[in-house]
Amino acid sequence: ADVKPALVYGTGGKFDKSFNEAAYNGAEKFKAETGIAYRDFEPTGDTQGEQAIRNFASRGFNPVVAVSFAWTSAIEKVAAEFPDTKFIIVDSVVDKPNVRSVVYKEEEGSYLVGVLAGMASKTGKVGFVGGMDIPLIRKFECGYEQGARSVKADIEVFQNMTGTTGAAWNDPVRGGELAKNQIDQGADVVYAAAGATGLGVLQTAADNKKLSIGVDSNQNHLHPGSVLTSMVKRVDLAVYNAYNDTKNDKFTAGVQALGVKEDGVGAAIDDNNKSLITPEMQAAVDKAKADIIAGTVKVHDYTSDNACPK
Amino acid sequence: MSTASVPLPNWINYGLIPLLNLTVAFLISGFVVWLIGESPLDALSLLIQGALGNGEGIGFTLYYATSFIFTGLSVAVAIHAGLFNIGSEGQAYLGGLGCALVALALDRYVPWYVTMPIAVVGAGLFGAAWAFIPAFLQAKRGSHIVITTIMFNYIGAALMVYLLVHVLIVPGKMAPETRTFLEGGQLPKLGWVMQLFGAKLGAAPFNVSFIIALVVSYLVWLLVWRTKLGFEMRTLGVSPTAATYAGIPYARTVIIAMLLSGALAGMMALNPVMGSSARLQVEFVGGAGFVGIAVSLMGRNHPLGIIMAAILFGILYQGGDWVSFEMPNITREMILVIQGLVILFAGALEYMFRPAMVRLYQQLKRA
Amino acid sequence: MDYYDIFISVLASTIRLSIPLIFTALAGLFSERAGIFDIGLEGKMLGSAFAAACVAYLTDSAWLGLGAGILCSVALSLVHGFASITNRGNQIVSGVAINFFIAGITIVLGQAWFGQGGRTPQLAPDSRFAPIILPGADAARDIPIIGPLYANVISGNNILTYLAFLAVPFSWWVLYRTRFGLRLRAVGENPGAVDTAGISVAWLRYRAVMCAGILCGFAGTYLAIAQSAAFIKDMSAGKGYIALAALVFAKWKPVPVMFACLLFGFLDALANFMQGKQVPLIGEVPVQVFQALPYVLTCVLLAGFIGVATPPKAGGVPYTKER
Amino acid sequence: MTDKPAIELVGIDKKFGAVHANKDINLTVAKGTIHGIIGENGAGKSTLMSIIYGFYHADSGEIRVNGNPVTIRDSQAAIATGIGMVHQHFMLVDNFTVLENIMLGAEGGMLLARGVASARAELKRLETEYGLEVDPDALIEELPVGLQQRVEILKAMYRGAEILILDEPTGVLTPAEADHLFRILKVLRDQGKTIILITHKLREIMAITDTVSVMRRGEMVATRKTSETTVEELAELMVGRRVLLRVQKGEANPQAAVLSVRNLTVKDNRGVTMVDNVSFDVRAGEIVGIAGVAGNGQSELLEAIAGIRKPTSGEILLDGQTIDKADPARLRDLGLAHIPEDRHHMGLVLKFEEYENSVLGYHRRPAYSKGPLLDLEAIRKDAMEKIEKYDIRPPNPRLKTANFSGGNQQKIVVAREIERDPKMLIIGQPTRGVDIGAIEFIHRRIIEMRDAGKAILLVSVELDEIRSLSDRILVMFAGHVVGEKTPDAGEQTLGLMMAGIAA
Ligand SMILES: Nc1ncnc2c1ncn2[C@@H]1O[C@H](COP(=O)(O)OP(=O)(O)OP(=O)(O)O)[C@@H](O)[C@H]1O
Ligand SMILES: Nc1ncnc2c1ncn2[C@@H]1O[C@H](COP(=O)(O)OP(=O)(O)OP(=O)(O)O)[C@@H](O)[C@H]1O
Ligand SMILES: [Mg+2]
Ligand SMILES: [Mg+2]
Repeated sequence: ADVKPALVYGTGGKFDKSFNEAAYNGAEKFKAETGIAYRDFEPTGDTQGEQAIRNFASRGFNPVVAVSFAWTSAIEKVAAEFPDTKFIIVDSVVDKPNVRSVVYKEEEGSYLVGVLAGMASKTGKVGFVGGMDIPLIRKFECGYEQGARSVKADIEVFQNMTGTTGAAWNDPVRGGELAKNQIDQGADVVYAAAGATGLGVLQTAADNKKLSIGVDSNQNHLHPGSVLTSMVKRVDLAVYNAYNDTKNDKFTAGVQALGVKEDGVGAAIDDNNKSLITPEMQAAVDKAKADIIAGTVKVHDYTSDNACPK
Repeated sequence: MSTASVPLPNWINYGLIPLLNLTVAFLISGFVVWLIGESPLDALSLLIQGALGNGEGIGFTLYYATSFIFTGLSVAVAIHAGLFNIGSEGQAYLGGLGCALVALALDRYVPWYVTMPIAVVGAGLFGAAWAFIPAFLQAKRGSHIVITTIMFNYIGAALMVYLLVHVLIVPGKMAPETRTFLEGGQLPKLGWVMQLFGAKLGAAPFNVSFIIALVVSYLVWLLVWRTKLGFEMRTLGVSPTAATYAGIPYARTVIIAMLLSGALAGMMALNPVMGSSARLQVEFVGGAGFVGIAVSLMGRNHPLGIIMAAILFGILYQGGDWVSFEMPNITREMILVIQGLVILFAGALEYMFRPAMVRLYQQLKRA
Repeated sequence: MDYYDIFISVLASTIRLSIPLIFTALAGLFSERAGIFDIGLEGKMLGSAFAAACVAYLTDSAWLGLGAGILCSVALSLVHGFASITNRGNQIVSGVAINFFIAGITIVLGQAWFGQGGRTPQLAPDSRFAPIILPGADAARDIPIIGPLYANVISGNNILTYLAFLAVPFSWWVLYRTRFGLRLRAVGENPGAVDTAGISVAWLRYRAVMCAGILCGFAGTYLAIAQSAAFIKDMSAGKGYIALAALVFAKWKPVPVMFACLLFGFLDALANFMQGKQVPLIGEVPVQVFQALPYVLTCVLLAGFIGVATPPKAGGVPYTKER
Repeated sequence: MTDKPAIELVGIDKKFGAVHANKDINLTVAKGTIHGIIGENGAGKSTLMSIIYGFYHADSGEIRVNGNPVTIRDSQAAIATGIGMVHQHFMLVDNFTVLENIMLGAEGGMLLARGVASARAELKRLETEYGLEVDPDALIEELPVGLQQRVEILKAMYRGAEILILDEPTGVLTPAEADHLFRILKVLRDQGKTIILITHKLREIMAITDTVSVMRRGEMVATRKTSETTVEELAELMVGRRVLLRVQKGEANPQAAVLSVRNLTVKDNRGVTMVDNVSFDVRAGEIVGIAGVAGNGQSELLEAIAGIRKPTSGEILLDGQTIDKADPARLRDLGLAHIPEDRHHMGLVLKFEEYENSVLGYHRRPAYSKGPLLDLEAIRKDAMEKIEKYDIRPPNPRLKTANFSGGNQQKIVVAREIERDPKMLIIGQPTRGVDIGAIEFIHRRIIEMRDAGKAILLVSVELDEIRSLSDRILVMFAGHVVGEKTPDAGEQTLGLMMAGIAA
C-alpha cells in the first residue's frame, strides 16, 4: 500500500542520544531499506504535539507515529478526526480502531540491568534517578530493584525522581545533583531513566568515577568505561515495524507489548562496556533473560497495581 | 533644543513610530532566520499563510488572540493605576484553578451556558485572589509590586504543580492534569462565525471566550475612561501626590486595580482550559501572561489597541507554528525571539526614533 | 550514613547550587546599585550559558567558553543599557524583552546548529571546568570532622566556584573602597549629584551594567560548562529571578548577598535531599514547598516583617535633566 | 576693576520644548564682586546658571571666562574652569557622609583610602578659614538643611572654585542663618572670588550684592549697580510694571470660629517634628495669614488641616466637628477647600485634560456622576463656566493641562476650589509663579470670599502678600507659632519673629 510516513518525536529533540534518537534510527532504517522518505517533527513544547500530528494527518501522511506518552490525548483526539489514517503511539495505550499502541515491558529490561548493577556494585548500594514521577518511570525502578535484589538480596536501592512536570525530562543539573547525593550515600552504580536529565546523571557518575546505566538508546558510548550498560528500548523497532507493516498491508491496531522475549527491551553490551562486564555477569544476565522468556522469573509490573513489592 | 517634549501629531505618535518599531523588530527576526540558512521572505509568507490562509489558521490565530486580549487588559488596567503587574502569568494560572473547579463541579449537571458565567466568576476570583497579596503588600507596606508579582508567579507555579500532581490528578494517569470536562464544562466553538465568512474552523479551538474577551474589553474601556473609579485609578497612575490631595484613597485604589487586573488575567484561563483542552493542565498559561505585557505596550494600554496587538501576536503564534512545521530548521521558539524583539523595540526603545521623527516633522512643516 | 555525612553532602550540594546565584546576584548588585533595575539577569545567564557551551564545544577550551559567555552577557547588558540609559526606556520592559529573546534564540540556534532539541553537544572532559582536587584531599578524607569537610566541600570544586567566593569580597572592595564604587553607589541614589560633580551619569551606568554582564557571564558559563557538560534549553530555570530575590533579601549588599544565595542554594539542596524522605510528624514534604520558599521568604522580607529592604533611591528611573 | 570680567555671556538662548527659558541673554560679571540676579519664579534664572555650570547646554550663545571663550561641555569642564555651583535643589547623596559627598568626583585617585586623608585635611582648612563647620562623618540625611547647604558650598570650595554660583540659597534659611551665609560670602569675595547670587528677595540683594541683574520671562531686562538702584525700581523691573503695594479691601467682620486647631503636632516623612503643639482659630469672615521662612512647618500644617498628613497628636475641629481621620475627601464634603502650595504635583494632574482637573477631588459629587459613571457632559459644562468666569486661556476644556501657562493653571485650581461654596478655604502660596494680572485677580477673589463670610487660612512665604491680604498674622518659626500680629505690624518686627528672635 501507499505509505507516506510521518514521525512526531517527544520533546527531548531528535538527537537526544536516547528515546527520540531511537525512533529516528528506526525511521532512517526504513528509509535506507525502501528508499521511501518520511517527514518528522520535533516539538519543543507540550502544546505542539497535537497540532503537528493533526497537520500530518490532514496532509495525507499515513501512518503517523507519535513517540512519547505525552501525545496520548492528542492521538485520542486526532485519530477520531481522521479515521482512515493509521496512528502509532509509543509508550501509551489509546483504544481506537486505527491506533496501534506500542508499549514496552520496561520492567523486564530494567530487571536485566538491575542484575548487572547488583553484581557490579562493591558497596552494596545502587541508585536510580527517574525523570518525571509517573507510574511509567516507577515501573523502571521496580524492575531494576527486583533484578538487583535477585543477585544481592540485601542490596540497598536509592531512588529519586527529578520532578513532577515535563521539565523533569530536561533537567540534567538536578539529575546530576540527585546522582551526586546517591553517590555520597554510597551508591556506586546509578541507573538513569530520565530522558535528557539522564545525561547529567551519567556525567556525574563519570566525574565521580562511578558506574551508571543508560536508558532507551544504547548510551554506552557516552562515557566509555563508566556506563555499565544501557537498558535499550527498541523504539526503532516500533517505528520501523509501523512503516513496514503499513507498506505491506499488515498494519494491526491494538496493543503491542514488547518485552525481552520480543527483543523489545534488553541490556546493551558492546565494545564500550565490554571491560566492565565480567564473564560471570554476562552469564547471569543471559540466564535472567532465559528465565524471563521461559516464565520462570516473573518481573513485577508496577503499573498493574501501582505498587512495588519489597 | 531637546526633542523630548516637542509634540507630534497622533498619526506619527500612534501610527508611524509603532510601525517603525515593529518593522525593526521584524527585520532583526528576519536576520535570525537568514542566519539559520532559511529565507526570511519565505518564512514571512508561510507565517501569514499559516495564520490567515484558511479558516482553521484564522481560528487558531483568534484562539491565541483571545488569551492575549485578557492578559493584555490585565497588564493595562494595572498600568493605568501606575502599577506594573508582571504577575499576570501566575494570576492566569490560578484563574485556571478557579475555572476548572467550577467546570468539574458543574459539568455533569448543567449545560455550558450555565457553567460559563460561574466559571468566569470563579476564574476571576482566583486570579484576583492571587493578585491580592502583592497588591496588599504594595498598598500597605510599600513592597515593590514588580518584585512581589514575579515572586508570586513562582509561588503560584509551585502551588499549581503541587495541586495537579497530588490532588487534582486522575489516579493512575501519568500526566498531571484533571479529568476531561464533560460537555457542560466545555465552551462551544465559534464555527458559525467562520461560516459567516465562508470559512471552516476545522480543529481550531476558537471559542466563545473570544466574545467574552470583546465584551470585557469594552467594559475595561468603560471602567478606565468613564467611571469614577477609573478616573481615580488614572489619577493615581500619573500623579500619586495629586491623588492624595484629591482624597483618592491610595491603598484601596491600588488593591482594587490589582484585583481587577488579577481577575482579568484569571479569566484568560477560560479560553485554554474550558475552550480548548477541556481540562486543567500543568503550565497551560504558556507565557500568555508575559505576552500580555507586550500586547499592552503595543496597544498603548487602550482596549482597542490591545485587541489589535493581541491579534498580531495571535498571528505570530499560529503562523510561527506553521513556519516551524514547514521549515523544520526553524523551531517554534522563533516566536519568542520575535516577541522579545517586539517588546524591546515597541516597549523599551519606543522613543528611539522619536528625535529623528521630530526633526523630520519639523522639516516637513517648514517645507 | 550518619548525620555528619548527610550534612557534608548537603553542604557540598548547597555550594554547587549557590554558585550561579552568587554570580548573578552580584551582577544585579552592580546594576541596581547604579540605579538600573535588571530583571534580565535570567536572560543574560541563559545567553551566556549557550555561548559558553557552543564555544567550548567548538574550540575544546573551557576558557574560551568562559570568554564567550562573558562576551554574550556583556553584549546583552549593553542592549539593556542602550534601552534604559541612552533611550531612557522602561528598564523592566527592557529586561523582560531580553529574557524572551534569549529564551527563544538559544533554542532556535541550538536546534538549527545541533538538532538536539535545543541542547548543545555533550562536552569532552577537557573542554569543561573540571573539579580541582586540593592537595591532600584524599589523604585528609579520613580525619574526623575536618577531613570530609576538606575533601568533599572545600576541595573538589571547579575554579569558578572559588572565583565566586572571591568575587564577593572583591565586589565589596570595589563598591566601598574604590572611586568607581563610590560613584556607582552615588549614581544609584542621586544621579544629579554625580552629574553636577562632573561625572558622566551615562558612562558610569554603562560601566555598571557591563560589570553586571561580566558577572552574569560567569554564572551562565558555570551552568553550562562547569556544573553540566552542555547547554540545555531553559537551563537557567528561574535562577535569575531567585538571584534577584536574593539581592532584595540581602538588601543590596555584597556579603549578605552571598549568604542569601547560600540560603537559597541550601533550600534547593535540601529539596533534592528530602525528596521521598519522611519528616517526623509531617510526613513527606512536597518538593514544591522548597521550590516556593525563597520567593515566599523574599516577599515576607519585602513586607517589612524582617527588617526593611529599601532599594537604591534612583533605581528604575531614567535620568533626565529636563522635566 | 581693570581685570577681564570673570564671566561674560553673549546671546545665550535655551528652550525646553515650547518653553523659552532663556532668550538671547547677555551678562557680564566682574571679578571679585557679588553679582545678584533677581527675577520672579520661572524667569529663567536657574536655567541660565545651569548653563554656565554645564548642566544644561545652551541652544546658542557664547560663554567667556576671564575673557576667554570656553565650551562648557559638562559640569566637569565647568569645575575645571573654576566654576562651582550650589543648586537650588541640593545635589547631595542622602545616605552618604559629608566626606563622601565632598569627595565625589574629586576622589584623588582610583582608590579611596588616600583621598580620604587629604580630603579631611583640606576640609579642616576650609573650616577654619571660612567658618564652614560641619562634621565630616555625619550622614547627609541626618543634617538640617542649613548644614546641607554648607556641604554644598564646601563641595564647590573643595574643588577650588574661583567663581561660585548660589541659586536661591536663602529660601531654606532663617534670616540669622542667611546673615551667617552672607558673612561667609563677603569673606570669599574679599579673597578675590567671584560670586553670583540668585534670589528673588530684594532685601538680600540690597544687603549684599555689588551689582544686580534682573530677569523677566526669560529675558535679561536690566543690570544696575546696587548702590544706584532702589527696591522699588527693581520690583518694577522684575514684574514689568508698577507694583501695587496694597490690595483694596474693607474691614473684616469675623464671626464664629470655623476652624480650630488645638495642640497640633505633625511630623514629616523622616519623622522630624515640623509642627509643634500649635493652637489657633480661624473665624468666618476673616483671613488669617501664616508668615514664616519656608520650611518652618507651614507646609506640614496645611497638609494636616487638609487631611493629607496625619498629625501625631492634637485636635482639628472643623465647624465644631472633630476631624479624627485624615481623609481629604470627607473634609471636602464638610466644606473645606484647599488650594495647595504645589499645583504641579498636588493641585493638578498635568497629563489630564482641563475639564478632568476641574473636578479633581469633587468627581464623586452626585452632580458629576451617573451611578458609577462620570457624567462627562455635566463636567465639561461646569468646566466651561469656570473657564469663562475666570478668563482661563485658552478657553478649551479638552486641552491638556500641561499646555496651559503657570498663571492659567493656577486659575484652574483656584476656580475649582473657590467655586464650590466652601465654608473654609486653606491656601498655600496662591500666586507662586503667577503673573501680576493673575495675582491681582486671585487676590480679589480671596477678599471676595472673605466678604462672603468664609473662613480663610493663608500661607505664603511672600511677606508682602501676607501683609496685604491678612486680617491677622501668625508667625511660625521652627514648628511653633511664635506670635500673632496685625497686618500693620512693621516688616522689621515680623522679620525678627520669623527668625525666632523676638515674639
Ligand atoms: N528641566 C526643565 N525642563 C523643562 N522645562 C524647564 C526645566 N527647567 C526649567 N524649565 C522651565 O523653564 C522656565 C525657567 O525656569 P527656571 O527654573 O530657570 O526659573 P527660575 O527663574 O529659576 O525660577 P524659580 O525662581 O522658581 O527658581 C520655567 O518655565 C520652567 O518651567
Ligand atoms: N510643557 C508645555 N508643553 C506645551 N506647551 C507649553 C508647555 N508649557 C507652556 N506651554 C505653552 O507655552 C506658553 C508660555 O508658557 P509660560 O508658562 O512661559 O507662560 P507665561 O507667559 O508665564 O504665562 P502666565 O503669565 O500665564 O504664567 C503657554 O501659553 C503654554 O500654552
Ligand atoms: Mg530657580
Ligand atoms: Mg509663567
